[in-house]
Amino acid sequence: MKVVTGVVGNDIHVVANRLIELSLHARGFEVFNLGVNTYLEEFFDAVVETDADILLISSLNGEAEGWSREIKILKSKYKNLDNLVMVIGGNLVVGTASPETIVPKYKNYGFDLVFHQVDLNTGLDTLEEFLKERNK
Amino acid sequence: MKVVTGVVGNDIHVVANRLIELSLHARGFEVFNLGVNTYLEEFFDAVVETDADILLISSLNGEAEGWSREIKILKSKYKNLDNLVMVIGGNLVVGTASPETIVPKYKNYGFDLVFHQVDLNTGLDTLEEFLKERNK
Amino acid sequence: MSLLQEERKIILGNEYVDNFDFAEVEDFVKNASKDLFISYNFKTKNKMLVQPRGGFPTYKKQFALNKFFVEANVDVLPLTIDSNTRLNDYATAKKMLRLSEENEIDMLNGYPLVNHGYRTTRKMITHFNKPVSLRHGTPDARLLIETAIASGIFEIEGGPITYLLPYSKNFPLDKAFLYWKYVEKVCANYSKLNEPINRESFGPLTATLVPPAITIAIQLLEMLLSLEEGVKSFSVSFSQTGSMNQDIVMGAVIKKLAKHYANEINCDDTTINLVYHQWMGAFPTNKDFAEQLINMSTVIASMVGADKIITKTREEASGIPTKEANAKTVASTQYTLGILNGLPNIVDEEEEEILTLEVKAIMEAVFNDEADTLWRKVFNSIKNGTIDVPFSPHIINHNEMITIRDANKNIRIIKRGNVPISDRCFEYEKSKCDLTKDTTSIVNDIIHDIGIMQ
Amino acid sequence: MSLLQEERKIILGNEYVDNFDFAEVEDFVKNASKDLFISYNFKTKNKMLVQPRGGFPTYKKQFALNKFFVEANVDVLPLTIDSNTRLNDYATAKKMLRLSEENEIDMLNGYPLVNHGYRTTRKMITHFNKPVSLRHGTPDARLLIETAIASGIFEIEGGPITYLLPYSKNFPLDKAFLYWKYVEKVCANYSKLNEPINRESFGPLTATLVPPAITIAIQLLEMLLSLEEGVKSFSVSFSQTGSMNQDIVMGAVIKKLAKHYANEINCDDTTINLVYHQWMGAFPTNKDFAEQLINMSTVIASMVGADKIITKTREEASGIPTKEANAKTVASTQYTLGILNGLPNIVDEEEEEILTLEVKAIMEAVFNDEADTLWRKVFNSIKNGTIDVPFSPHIINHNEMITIRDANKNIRIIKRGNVPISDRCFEYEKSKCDLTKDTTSIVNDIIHDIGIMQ
Ligand code: B12
Ligand code: B12
Repeated sequence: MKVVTGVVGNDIHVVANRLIELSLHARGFEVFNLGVNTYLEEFFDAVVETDADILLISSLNGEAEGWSREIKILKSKYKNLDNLVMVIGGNLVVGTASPETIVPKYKNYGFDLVFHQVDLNTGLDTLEEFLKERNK
Repeated sequence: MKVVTGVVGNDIHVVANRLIELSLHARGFEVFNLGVNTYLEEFFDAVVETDADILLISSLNGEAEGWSREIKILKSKYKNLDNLVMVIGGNLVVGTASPETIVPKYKNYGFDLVFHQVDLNTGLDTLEEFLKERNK
Repeated sequence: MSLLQEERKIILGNEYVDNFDFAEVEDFVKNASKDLFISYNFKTKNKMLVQPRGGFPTYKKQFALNKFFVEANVDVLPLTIDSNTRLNDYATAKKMLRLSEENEIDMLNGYPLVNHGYRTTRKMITHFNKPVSLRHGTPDARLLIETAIASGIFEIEGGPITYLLPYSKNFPLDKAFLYWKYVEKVCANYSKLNEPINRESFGPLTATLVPPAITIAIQLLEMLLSLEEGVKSFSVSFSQTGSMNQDIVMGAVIKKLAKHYANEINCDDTTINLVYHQWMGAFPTNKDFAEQLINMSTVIASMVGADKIITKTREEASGIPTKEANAKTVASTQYTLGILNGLPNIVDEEEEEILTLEVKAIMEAVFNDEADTLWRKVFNSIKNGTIDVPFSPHIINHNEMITIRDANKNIRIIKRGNVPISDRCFEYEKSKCDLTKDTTSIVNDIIHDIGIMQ
Repeated sequence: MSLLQEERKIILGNEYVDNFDFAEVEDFVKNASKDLFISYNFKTKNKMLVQPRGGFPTYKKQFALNKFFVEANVDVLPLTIDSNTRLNDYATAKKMLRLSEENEIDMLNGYPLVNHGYRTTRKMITHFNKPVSLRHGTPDARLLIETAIASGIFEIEGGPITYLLPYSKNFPLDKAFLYWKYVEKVCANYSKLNEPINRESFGPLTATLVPPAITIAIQLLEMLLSLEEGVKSFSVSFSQTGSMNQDIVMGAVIKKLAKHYANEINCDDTTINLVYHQWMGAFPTNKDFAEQLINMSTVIASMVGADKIITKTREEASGIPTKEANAKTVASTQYTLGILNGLPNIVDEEEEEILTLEVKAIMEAVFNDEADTLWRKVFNSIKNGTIDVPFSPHIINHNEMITIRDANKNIRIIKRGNVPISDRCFEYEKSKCDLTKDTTSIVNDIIHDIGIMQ
C-alpha cells in the first residue's frame, strides 16, 4: 500500500519524520516522504501523483491546527480523494491540551486517525488495524 | 559573663553545640558546655554551681517541647534563678511550624529569647543586644 | 564611504527602522557599561556563566521575564527573537506585536526586536545592566544584528552553518555565508570601541546523534570565518552528547583545536570560550525527571570546564516554558554550580587522539577544496558531504553518514559517507559497536538511542 | 547446647516476644525466596540498588509506605526502628504503638519491630518480596536482630563503632562490642541455610568533616569483626564528602583495602559491596535545592561505582519526610541512574597513595595494640585516640583531631591528635590548606565548611 508522509507547515523537526519513513518501510508500505516544511497542496499533489492510499501527516512545533482548518476546502478541489485514509500525529497543539478535546477537533477537520503525543509504533499498529477493518 | 549551654534531652546532634561554644568564647563569654544529651536538672544544677548569668539551650531533633513544659515547675525548686537569662534555639518542633506560633509558646515556658531555625550569629547578636538593654 | 558602510545604510534604511543614528550608536557602544559585554564577564567573573532561554513579544512581558531571571541570579540574559523577524517578515511581526499589546495573549513566539527598535530596547538592557545574548536562527540577520548592538546586546549567537542546517530546508547556503560575513564585520568594527562584541556558534545543531567530529569541525570553521573578519571574542559550543566521557573528551579537544586553528591564522589575541548546552534532544515528559536531567547536565558542564551553560526547563517536552519554570532552572543551576566541588581531572588519551585525528582530517579536506575563499571551501564541503550533519532537514545536506550509540552511549560513526575520516579512526568507531546485528535491530537501536533520556 | 544458643534462649525468652519458634524460623530462612536476600540481589541485578530511608509505627502505615516505594521502583526497602526499641524499652514502644493504632497520629518515630513480632512482620516482607534493610542505631540489638531475621529481613545495618560514636553520649563501648559479636554470630549461622545474610556498616558516622582515613579504618575494622564471626556478605559504606574527587578516591581505596584485609584473615570467599550515602550533612532548607543536591549525589555515586545508594529527600532540612517525598526521590534516583552513561575512568594516584598510607598506619596501630582480641584492640584504640571521630558526641571519643576543607572542598586533617598518620601524609594534608590564617578565621572556615551544601 502507498503512503505519502511529511511534516506540515514551517516545521523543521525532522527526527520523527525519518523514523516514520523507516517504520513504514519495515511494515511493508511503499513510502513517499516529502520531509519537513511541506504545505498542504504539496501533500495532496503527491497523493494524486502517486495514487497513494494513505496520507500520514506529522506536526511537532504546534503549527498543525492553523493548517488543518483549511483541509476540507482544499481537499474538495481534488477529485477521487474520497477513499484516502488521512492520519495525523505528533504534538498537535501549542502548549498542552488533552486528547479528549484534540481528537474530535481533528476528526472534524477530516482526519480518520489522530495521534496526539502517541508513540509512533502504537500509532502505526492502530493504523494497520484500521486498514484491516476497512478492507474486510 | 557566664553561660551554661548544652543540648536538651536525648538529642545527640552535637555540631551546633560545638559551634555555639566557639562563638560564645569568641564573644568573650565564660562558657560551661554540658554537651548533648543533657537533662533539665543538669542544666539548672550547673547554673547554680557556676553562678551563671545565662542558660542557653539547644534542641535539634524536635524534643524541646516535651521538656520545656516542665521548666517552670523545676525552676521554682531552685533559689536565686530570677535573674537568669533563659535562651533556647535550634529546631524547636517536630516537623514544621511558623515562628509566630512557636515563639509565644516558648516565652510562656519561661524563655526570654527564642530562636526557631535562626542562624547562630543572628541569635547571639540579639542576645548581646538584649543583655545591653537589660544592664542599662 | 566603504562598501560595508554603504551596505549598512541600505540595510538600515529599511522602512521598519526609525532613523538609525550611526554616530549616536557608536557613541553608545564606546561608553557602554562594561557589565553589558559578556566578553568582559568571561574575563572577570570567576565562574561558569548561567544563561537561560526565553523571549516574549511585548516589552512589558520581556521586562518581567528579565526581572524574574535577575532575581534568580542569572549571569546572562537571553533575548529570543520571534520567527517572523527571523524570516525578515517585519510587517507580520508588527501586526502581531500590536495584537499582543492590545490583548493579553501572545501572538509571537519571541521578541520582535526590529519592530521595538533600539531606542526602546536599549532602555531595558541598560536597566538590568547584565550581558544579553541574542538568540535567533535567522539566515539574513543583518538588520537584526545592527539593531541588537545598538540596543546594547553584545553577544550574537549563530552562524551560516549552525543556524541553517538544523533550522531550514530550502534557504540558500551561499547567501547565508554572505549575510553572516556582514554580521562578522559589523561585530568586529564595534569591537574596537570598547570591550569586544562576542560571537557564539550554535554547536547543538540537530541535537540528534551528531558525532563529535562533525560538531567540532563546524564550530572551528564558523570560528575561523568570524576571526577572519576581525572578531576578537568567540564562543564555540556543543550540547550534551549522552555520554559523560564523550562530553569531557569533546570539551578537551574543542578547546585545544580552537586555540590551534586560531593561532594558525595569527589570531592568538582572540579570546575563545566554551559554551555547553544542557541536553538538547528529546526530553522526558515527566517534569521531575526533566529536572534530574537538567541537574546532571550542569554537573557534566562543570566536568567539561565550560565557561557558560545554556539551560533547559522542566517543561521542555510539553511546550514553551513559563517564566517560573525558567527562573527555577536558573536558581537550581546556580546552586548546583556552587556546591559541586573537587572536580577530578579526567583525560582519555585514546579517545582524544581519535577525535583530534577525525576533526583534523575534515578540516584538511575543507582547506584542500579548490575554491578561493574559506566560505566557498566550506560551502563545497557541505555540498559534497565532507561535512554531513545527521538529521539535518536541509536539502543541501548529504545525509549519508549513519551514527549509533555504543554500549557506553558514546555516539559512533558506523557509516561515514563522504566524511573523510581515516580508516584507522573509522575502524575504531565501528569496533565499539555491535555490528553483527541485522538492519532492523540497528534501526531499532537508533530509535532507542534518540530517546535515551526519556 | 552451645553457649550462644543458651544466650539466644534467654534473649528470646523476653516477655515481649511471643513464643520464638527456633525450628520454624530456621525452616523459614532455609526456604525463603532468594529475592529477599540483598546478597542475592547484589549478585544478580546488574545495577546500583536504590534504597530510601523510612519507618512508621503501625503495620498499616508501614505497609502503605512500602507499597509507595515499590511503585516508585525501589530496589531495597528500608525498615527504620523507633527510638524506644533502640533503647530496648519495649514497654514504652508497646504503649505508643497502641496509641498510634487507636488514633490517627504517630507516637513513634519508627517501626517497633519487637512489639509487632516476626509472625506479623514476615507477612509484610514476604508480600512485597523485596530485600529489606534494617536501620536502627541500637547498641544492644540482639533481640531486634533475631526478630528481624525471623521476619525475613536479611540485611542488618550498624556495628559497635558506627552505631555508637555518632549516636550516643554514654553507652559503654565495650558492651556494644559484645552485643554486636552476638549479632554477627547469629547472622553467620543463618547464612549457612540459604543465601548469606548481609551485614552493613554505617560509614557516614557524624556526617561532619570526618576525614576519609578515619571512616575507612572504622569500616575495615567493623568488617573484620564481622568476618571473624563468619559473616559471608558485608557492605562497607561512606557518605558524600563534599568533594567529588575525594569521594572517588575514597571509593577506590576502600574497595581495594577491604579486599586486602579480608584476604589477610583468609576470608576471600566473602562478598564485599560498597554502599554510598547521599549527602548526610546539613541540608539546604530550599527544597528545590535539596533535590539538586540529591541528584548530584546520585551522579557521584555512579562515578564512585557504588553497589547501593541510600537516599535522602527534599524535606531533609525540615523534618521527617512524607512518603510522597520519599517515593519521589526513589523514582528520580532510578531515572538518573538510567540516563547517566559513559562514566569516565578516574584515577588520582597521589591521593590514593596518601589515603592508603593513612588507613594502613591506623590499622597497623590498632593491630599492634597489646590487647588479646581484635575488639579489645579497637576499644583501646578508640579510647586512646588512635581512632578519633570529629563531632562525635560520645564521651569516649578523643576529640583531638581537627579537620578543615581545602580549596577544592576536600576534607583535610590539620591537627592529628593521636591518630598515627605519618609525617609525610600529615604534611601533604596540611600543604593543601591555607594555615597562615589566625584561629578565628579558621574557626569561621570550619563553620562555613559544615554548611557548604546550604
Ligand atoms: C530536537 C529539537 C529541536 C531541534 C530540531 C532539529 C531538527 N531539525 O529536527 C532544534 C534545536 C533545531 C529545534 C528547533 C526549534 N524548536 Co524544537 N525541539 C526539539 C526537541 C528537544 C526534541 C524533538 C525530537 O526530535 N524528538 C524526538 C522524536 C523522535 O520525537 P517527536 O518529535 O516528539 O515525535 C514522536 C511522537 O510525536 C510521534 N509522532 C510524530 N509524528 C507522528 C505521526 C504519527 C501518525 C504518529 C502515530 C506519531 C507521530 O512519534 C515520535 C516517536 O514517538 C523538542 C522537545 C522535546 N520533545 O523534548 C523541541 C520542541 C518540539 N521544539 C520547539 C520549538 C518551539 C522549536 C523552535 C520553533 C524554537 C526554539 N525553541 O528554538 C525551533 C525552530 C523549529 C521550527 N521552525 O519548527 C517546541 C514546540 C512547542 C510546541 N509544540 O508547543 C518544543 C516542544 C520545545 C519547547 N518546549 O519549546 N528543536
Ligand atoms: C548530621 C545529622 C545527624 C547526624 C548527627 C551527628 C551528631 N552526633 O551530631 C546523625 C546521622 C548521627 C543523625 C542522627 C539522627 N538524626 Co539527624 N540530622 C542531621 C542533619 C542532616 C544535620 C544537622 C547538623 O549537624 N547541622 C549543622 C548545624 C551547624 O546546624 P543545626 O544543627 O541546624 O544548628 C543551626 C541552628 O539550628 C542554630 N542553632 C542551634 N542551636 C541554637 C541555639 C541558639 C540559641 C541559636 C540562636 C541558634 C541555634 O545554629 C546552627 C547554625 O546556624 C539534620 C538535617 C539538616 N538540618 O540538614 C538531621 C536531623 C536534625 N536529624 C533528625 C533525626 C530525626 C535524627 C534521628 C533521631 C533519626 C535519624 N534520622 O536517623 C537520629 C538520632 C539522633 C538523636 N538521638 O537525637 C531530624 C530531626 C527532625 C525534627 N526536628 O523534626 C533531622 C531534621 C533530619 C530529618 N529531616 O529527619 N543526624
